Amino acid sequence: MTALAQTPALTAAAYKSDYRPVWCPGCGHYSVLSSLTKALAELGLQRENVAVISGIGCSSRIPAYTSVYGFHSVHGRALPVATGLKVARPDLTVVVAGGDGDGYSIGGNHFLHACRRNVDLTYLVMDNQVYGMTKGQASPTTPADWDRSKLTPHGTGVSPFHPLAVALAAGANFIARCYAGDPNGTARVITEAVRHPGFSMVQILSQCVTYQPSQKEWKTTVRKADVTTTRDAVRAARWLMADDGLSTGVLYIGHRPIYRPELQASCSVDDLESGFVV
Amino acid sequence: MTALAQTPALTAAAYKSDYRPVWCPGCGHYSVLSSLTKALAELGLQRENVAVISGIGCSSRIPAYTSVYGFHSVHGRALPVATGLKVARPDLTVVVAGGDGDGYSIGGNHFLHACRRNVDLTYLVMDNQVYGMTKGQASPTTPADWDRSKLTPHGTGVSPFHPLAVALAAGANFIARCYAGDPNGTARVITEAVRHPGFSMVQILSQCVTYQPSQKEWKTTVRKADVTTTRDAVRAARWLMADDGLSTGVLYIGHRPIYRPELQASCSVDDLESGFVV
Amino acid sequence: MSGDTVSIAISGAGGAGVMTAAQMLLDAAAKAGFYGLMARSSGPQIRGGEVAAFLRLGSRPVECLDDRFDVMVALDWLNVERFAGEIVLDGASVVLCDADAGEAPERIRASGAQLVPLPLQETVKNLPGGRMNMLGLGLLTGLTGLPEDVVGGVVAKGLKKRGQEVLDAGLAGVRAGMALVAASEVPACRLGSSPPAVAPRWNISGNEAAGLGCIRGGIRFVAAYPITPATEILEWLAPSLEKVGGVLVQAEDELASINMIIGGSFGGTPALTATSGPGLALMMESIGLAVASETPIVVIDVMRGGPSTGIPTKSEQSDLNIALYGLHGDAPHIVTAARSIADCQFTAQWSVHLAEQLQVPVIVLTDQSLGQSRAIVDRPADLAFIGRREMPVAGVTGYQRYALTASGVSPMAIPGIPGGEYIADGLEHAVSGRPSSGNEDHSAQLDKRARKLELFDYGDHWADVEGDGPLAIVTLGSCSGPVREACARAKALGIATRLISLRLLAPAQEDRFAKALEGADRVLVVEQTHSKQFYRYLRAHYDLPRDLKVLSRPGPLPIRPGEVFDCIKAWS
Amino acid sequence: MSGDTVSIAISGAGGAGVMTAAQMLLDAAAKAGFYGLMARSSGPQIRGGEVAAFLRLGSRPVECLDDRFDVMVALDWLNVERFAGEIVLDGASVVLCDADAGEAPERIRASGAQLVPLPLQETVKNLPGGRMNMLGLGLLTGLTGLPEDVVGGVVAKGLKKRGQEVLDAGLAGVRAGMALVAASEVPACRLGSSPPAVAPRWNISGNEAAGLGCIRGGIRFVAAYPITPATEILEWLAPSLEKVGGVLVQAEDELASINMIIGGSFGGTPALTATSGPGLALMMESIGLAVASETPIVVIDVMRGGPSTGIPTKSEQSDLNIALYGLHGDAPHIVTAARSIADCQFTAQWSVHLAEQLQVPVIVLTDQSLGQSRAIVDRPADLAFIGRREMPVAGVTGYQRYALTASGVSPMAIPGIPGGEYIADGLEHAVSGRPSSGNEDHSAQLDKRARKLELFDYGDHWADVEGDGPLAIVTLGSCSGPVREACARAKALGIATRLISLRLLAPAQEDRFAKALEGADRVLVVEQTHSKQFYRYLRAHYDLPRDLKVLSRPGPLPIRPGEVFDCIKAWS
Ligand SMILES: Cc1ncc(C[n+]2csc(CCOP(=O)(O)OP(=O)(O)O)c2C)c(N)n1
Ligand SMILES: Cc1ncc(C[n+]2csc(CCOP(=O)(O)OP(=O)(O)O)c2C)c(N)n1
Ligand code: SF4
Ligand code: SF4
Ligand SMILES: [Mg+2]
Ligand SMILES: [Mg+2]
Repeated sequence: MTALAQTPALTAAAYKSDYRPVWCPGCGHYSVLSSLTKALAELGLQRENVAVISGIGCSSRIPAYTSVYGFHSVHGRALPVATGLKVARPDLTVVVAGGDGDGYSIGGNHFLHACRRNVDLTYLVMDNQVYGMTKGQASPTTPADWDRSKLTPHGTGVSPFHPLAVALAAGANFIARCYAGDPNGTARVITEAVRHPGFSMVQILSQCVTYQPSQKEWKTTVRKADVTTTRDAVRAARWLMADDGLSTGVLYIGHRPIYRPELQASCSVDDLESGFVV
Repeated sequence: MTALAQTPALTAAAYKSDYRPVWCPGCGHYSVLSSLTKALAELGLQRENVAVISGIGCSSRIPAYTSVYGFHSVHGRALPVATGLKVARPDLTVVVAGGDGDGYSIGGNHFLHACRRNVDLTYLVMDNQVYGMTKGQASPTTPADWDRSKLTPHGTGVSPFHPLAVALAAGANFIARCYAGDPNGTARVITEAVRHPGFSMVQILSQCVTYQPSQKEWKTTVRKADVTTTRDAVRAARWLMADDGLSTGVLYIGHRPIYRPELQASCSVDDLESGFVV
Repeated sequence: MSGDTVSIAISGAGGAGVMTAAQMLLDAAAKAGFYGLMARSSGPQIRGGEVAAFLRLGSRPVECLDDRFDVMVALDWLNVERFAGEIVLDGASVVLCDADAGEAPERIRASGAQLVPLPLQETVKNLPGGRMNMLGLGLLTGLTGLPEDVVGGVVAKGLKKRGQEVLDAGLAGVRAGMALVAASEVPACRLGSSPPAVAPRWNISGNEAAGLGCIRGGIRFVAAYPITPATEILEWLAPSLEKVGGVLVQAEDELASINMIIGGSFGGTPALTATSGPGLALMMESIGLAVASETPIVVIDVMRGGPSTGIPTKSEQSDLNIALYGLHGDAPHIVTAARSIADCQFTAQWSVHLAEQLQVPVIVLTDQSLGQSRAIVDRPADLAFIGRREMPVAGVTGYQRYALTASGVSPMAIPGIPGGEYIADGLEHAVSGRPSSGNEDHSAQLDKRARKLELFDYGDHWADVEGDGPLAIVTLGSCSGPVREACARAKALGIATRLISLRLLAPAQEDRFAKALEGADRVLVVEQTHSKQFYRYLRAHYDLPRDLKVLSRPGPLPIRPGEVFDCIKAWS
Repeated sequence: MSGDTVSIAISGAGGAGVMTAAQMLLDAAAKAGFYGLMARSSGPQIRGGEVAAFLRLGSRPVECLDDRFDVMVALDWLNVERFAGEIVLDGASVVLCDADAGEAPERIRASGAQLVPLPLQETVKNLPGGRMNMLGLGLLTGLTGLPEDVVGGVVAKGLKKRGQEVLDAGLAGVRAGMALVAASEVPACRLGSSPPAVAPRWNISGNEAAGLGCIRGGIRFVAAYPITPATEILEWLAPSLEKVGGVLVQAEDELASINMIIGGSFGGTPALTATSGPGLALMMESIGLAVASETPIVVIDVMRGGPSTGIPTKSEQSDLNIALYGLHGDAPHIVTAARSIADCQFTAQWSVHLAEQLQVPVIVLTDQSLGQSRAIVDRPADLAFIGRREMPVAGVTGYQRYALTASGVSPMAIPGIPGGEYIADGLEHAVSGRPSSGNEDHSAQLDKRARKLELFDYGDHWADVEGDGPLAIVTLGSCSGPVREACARAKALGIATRLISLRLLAPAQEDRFAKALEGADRVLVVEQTHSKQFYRYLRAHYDLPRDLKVLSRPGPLPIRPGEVFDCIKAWS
């Protein structure tokens, strides 16, 4: 890890495994994989010093398609697994990746507390506004009138979750939105997010061509945000409350302290015993 | 239930049970109990048509001290229990009550989704910025430098959770803060919250005299908010992001549709079988 | 052909329409008066990967797949080795494949099956708008001898929404397939004569049957979170509940769904959730709340391969342990298991009845192989099981929610009943519901909660007991079909067995079990787990003869009738 | 006085300082060379309610409370009936109480104990700054004959932070108490002569001992969510870990804590969480993830009364089922149980060792009566158990995380090791870690995960086996103390027994158990559950003699040595 200069830089391709993804042809998650590996190359990280942690979902399959360390854990728990890893091993670069169902539905509590705790993690949410893996049910980001799931035959009737507004309110310090249709732009944002100390929230619009075919329209509707990155939370809040969910860019960078406990021994285990001696 | 006019109005005392609370003398939760029973009297509700649902914590003991229906469920799950009850029985008045630990820590995901789903519930969070029941650990709303728990001997090092800002970002439509030291004011807000259709979020500063004795100072520091209720979410967001957590009042009322599925049969069970006939 | 059934496998790329063809074949067989079963298997790709359909058709009800296949139709060879373990072929099997698709994979060739290459692609190319799967359906129509008009009717019904052109192409495909078979040397594989249909039959999946049983039992509130292979229960329930005045809420997670149904049931509405292993694990804390607060709920667990995320799309019975024992504290509850696709309805409906009657959570075990398979079955008899809760009357005085009754069941007040106001509690409590940590209250409530389950008369529904041979085969759930068939084969050889298939797993029925076992000197336990969970459970609760064997294997491959039969034969 | 110990109960209002006095008495006894045990009980009030301390002091190690109390000191009568079941008095007991506090409650009077009213309030009133509890300490100093200077030293240490005035008042109170006893007719209740202390002794609670064992075993990362009665483990660990270069993270819930430790352990740091029943229930899904992904973790479950929220402050052994069986799928893992306060250290340390060695989750069972009680014990011997994980070397090529080794244990790469990159997975997988739903991979991995636990040599630590009588008493956890004492009493009567106290509950040790049972023709199972969970588990896995009895009772009252002894006697 210290001998960084001597180890040769790797290409993006070197961060990919040779497993064939289970994804449908045209799925946005392929691009996210490309963006992630590009970012890792750009960052010049050694494979053994990176870990990609995920939950369960089509999106959460991503670690297996990289050649770094990783954990494909259980549905909704990617953030705590990653938090434990990073706190115990602050020397590693830890990227968390998953879907909107994994992150905002079953994983919502960890999302709230990860924003708040501010451990140095980069969280990539591959948001397709649907549960792809279980064949197309509404997720928290699904529009209220989407009626293509038999579970919600008249639509959910519930306003969609606004992940970035919640992230901001919960205390996140780096807030960005990307689009899988722009893999280079996404790679740049991921690079910036990894470099940002503390928790970085990156929402990536990543189309589900199978269960949300209308997301193909994102090609024309998604655009760069008409603001530059702000460091003012109130301003970011105002902007996000009015946002339509389709503008991309790094929207907010804050300056709260990061959570990184020292792991320095100051005494031996034997010394602990003295407290018990009669 | 239809014979409302004939049934005599009840006093606040009639909504109290004769069990002695387990609470410490001086605990803010006593006042919340008073405010709740006052509000029920003001609303003129019949006991059998009200249910108070809670999780686990000192605050969550509150249902047993009322004389209405109630459920003292498990830690963190008051909101889903209440949601199920209200959706299945829209005729009832359902109040949810609990602590900051119960609601924002273990219950955080349900909090997010209750705000979003907008079922007609009134949620009273008796916030004392500590886990009282388990003898004084930091909760999400505990100040970052509070070092009186052995679990976090140097303080949590984590910025406190801002429940009302998160509620707003998550889509809550009625957002208020009260103080247990002002039981009449709190009763008025609870009354308004119950009358508000949809999910109402009421944070009640309720001192823990045992583990957060400095909260006795709330007597002098808590004050009415210097704004009137807004119906503009962007304005509410701006105000909340800058708020110090000590001003009280109904801060925001929105107008999102409530979630209340129809429970009207349109066919018999036998009719369902026709789909299977060869 | 094993006895009176024909077993057929169809495989191909996901886009090839394997499932559509298989479903149409099943429908056509049903229309023609036959019974049948259809299961499916697919590779890891979310869409567009390889897929296989397994059918077994016959003139008597079919409860499981056969040991082997009579016919395989390979629309292409895409990753067909993935199904090697599932598509068992032998020298008597026939494999119809495309003459232009290249050589058959090694495993297929090694099976000794008769390979019949036919010009499939070529034929399809020459049909305007032709599709492989319709051609395949035609091949199977020809082979099985199903009436062309019946198959045509099914195709017409299935494709009519897609316009006349598509429909015509489909029918042309079927005819072309039939013609290919007629022109070839393929040995026929005819279905016998179809039995007279006394009453209308149903085409139903285990998941749908479970949903129907629940609604029949009285369920009107469902909260759930999607999970494979339970989702179809929810997909059927959501629109169906709506029609009968109920509702399904899609919850944010399983912690929410289990607690929502506890709330709904507290409000007096019989309530249910359905899930699979990982979701069930998340629900355990709150199922305990339902035990302690005596709130009736029903939880269907459609088991899949474990542990952890395991194998979501494949079957196993390995959630038995968690269902029986997965609650903290002493938490008596009921566990039932459905033993066939049709029985999913019976067991679900009975379970709702038990939950409501005994104010207790009931965990209903089914599995992927029941839930996601379809069968043609006789319309089930109407059942009298309706959830009925004992309640106090309005205006009751001195009401005590957790009163110590002889039966252990205490009348349960429902919000809206004046005088019944009480606080349901997961803390230990006195009879009133008031929290108590006292020794007497704890013992009295523990006794009461155990007593109500012990004293209840579950009648004959606790198990299916068939035959009275000296060798008893004790099994559960989806293993019951293969075991029943093995017993029939044994009987044909003059070997007398008895089948004991448990529907009620907990509470244990010591006396009934002992009676069912009377005169049996040997026991064979059949289950689909790795660690012999069912056998261990039986040991813990029942007296078993020393002479005992266990046939236990994990998923994903199903237990086949032949395996069980071999065990019986070897032991006779 | 039962044998060589003295049993003392102190009760009073929460504010009266009962616990302070009791702790000082225990400390003083320890300083004077005695062993002892202290437990506590309190009513439902969060603060200021009634509270009772139970002490047992003696010249030999004490592992459990006695059947009855020699002395009760009632500082007042506040709700003392609440403790009726716990404070067992008889005609030989002495109750010191305040002459002005009114009549003793009925239950106390009915016990036949000798009531000794003394002018307690009056005496305190006449001492400037006097406090009831210091007076009580004085009474007990007088009664037990503990040296005044030793008690004075303990009081000085305890009160010195609070200023000279408070200290002086405290010492005056002690002297006044001694004087009251000296002036009264109270029969003395002296501790024998104190044994020579060969080595320094410890004053430690079970929760602290468990924490120490974990750190000694190598735990350096802890994530947890507070819950009674496990919180003290965390309270001791948080500052202690910090000193040895580790860290404790307070998580948002138990779902987070269990997954955080999985992440920490994946990173190579031995990791732990501690909880109680409701929290354990929430963790089950992810403990399954640790099984499937072969990630070592340790989960301590300090059991309390169940089901559901149950009785959080009281002891029971009823989480046995969930610990053994609460995972979905076939999920082999290890379950251990600590059999005394001191053994919490041994068992915790050994459990860390097993988890790391076998890359598996270990659930360690202790309970409220061990965790929240303090004992004076000999300093435990140093143990050689350190968590050591088999790892591949840096630069390894063709690394396969889940390789099929003979032992079932595969070298586990840790991030930072080049060439070891792999994806840990809860989906079933091939040896490489790549997801696979194939039959062969599933079977191979299930076999491997079972094999590594079955083949490991757990040595003699699996159980304590003492004696070789024909009556074997099989028990676990905190029941071991009372059973051991009952066996000693039986021996004194010439009745030979053997004690088998299991430390390793799962995997079952069939051969070792059979060997331990050799020559025993009767078995008495002793446990603290309502539904005989331990007995059922033993039946499921071990061959037991027909001649078998079960002594099983739920909490909150502890199993007393006398109850076990009565069973033994009645059966001999
Ligand atoms: C505890 C649990 N509940 C439910 C599931 C089923 N499940 C698997 S993935 C998934 C949703 C995935 O959606 P998302 O995270 O948005 O990912 P996508 O497939 O859309 O990329 C669900 C509900 C599960 N595996 N575990
Ligand atoms: C699953 C579970 N985890 C932990 C606990 C322990 N517990 C009980 S109450 C509580 C915190 C209560 O804090 P809060 O909700 O703020 O209520 P307060 O006591 O402060 O009013 C905790 C952690 C539990 N009962 N169940
Ligand atoms: S189902 Fe949707 S999210 Fe899943 S792989 Fe296919 S396109 Fe992608
Ligand atoms: S501990 Fe705190 S919150 Fe609990 S009852 Fe006492 S004062 Fe109230
Ligand atoms: Mg998604
Ligand atoms: Mg609190």
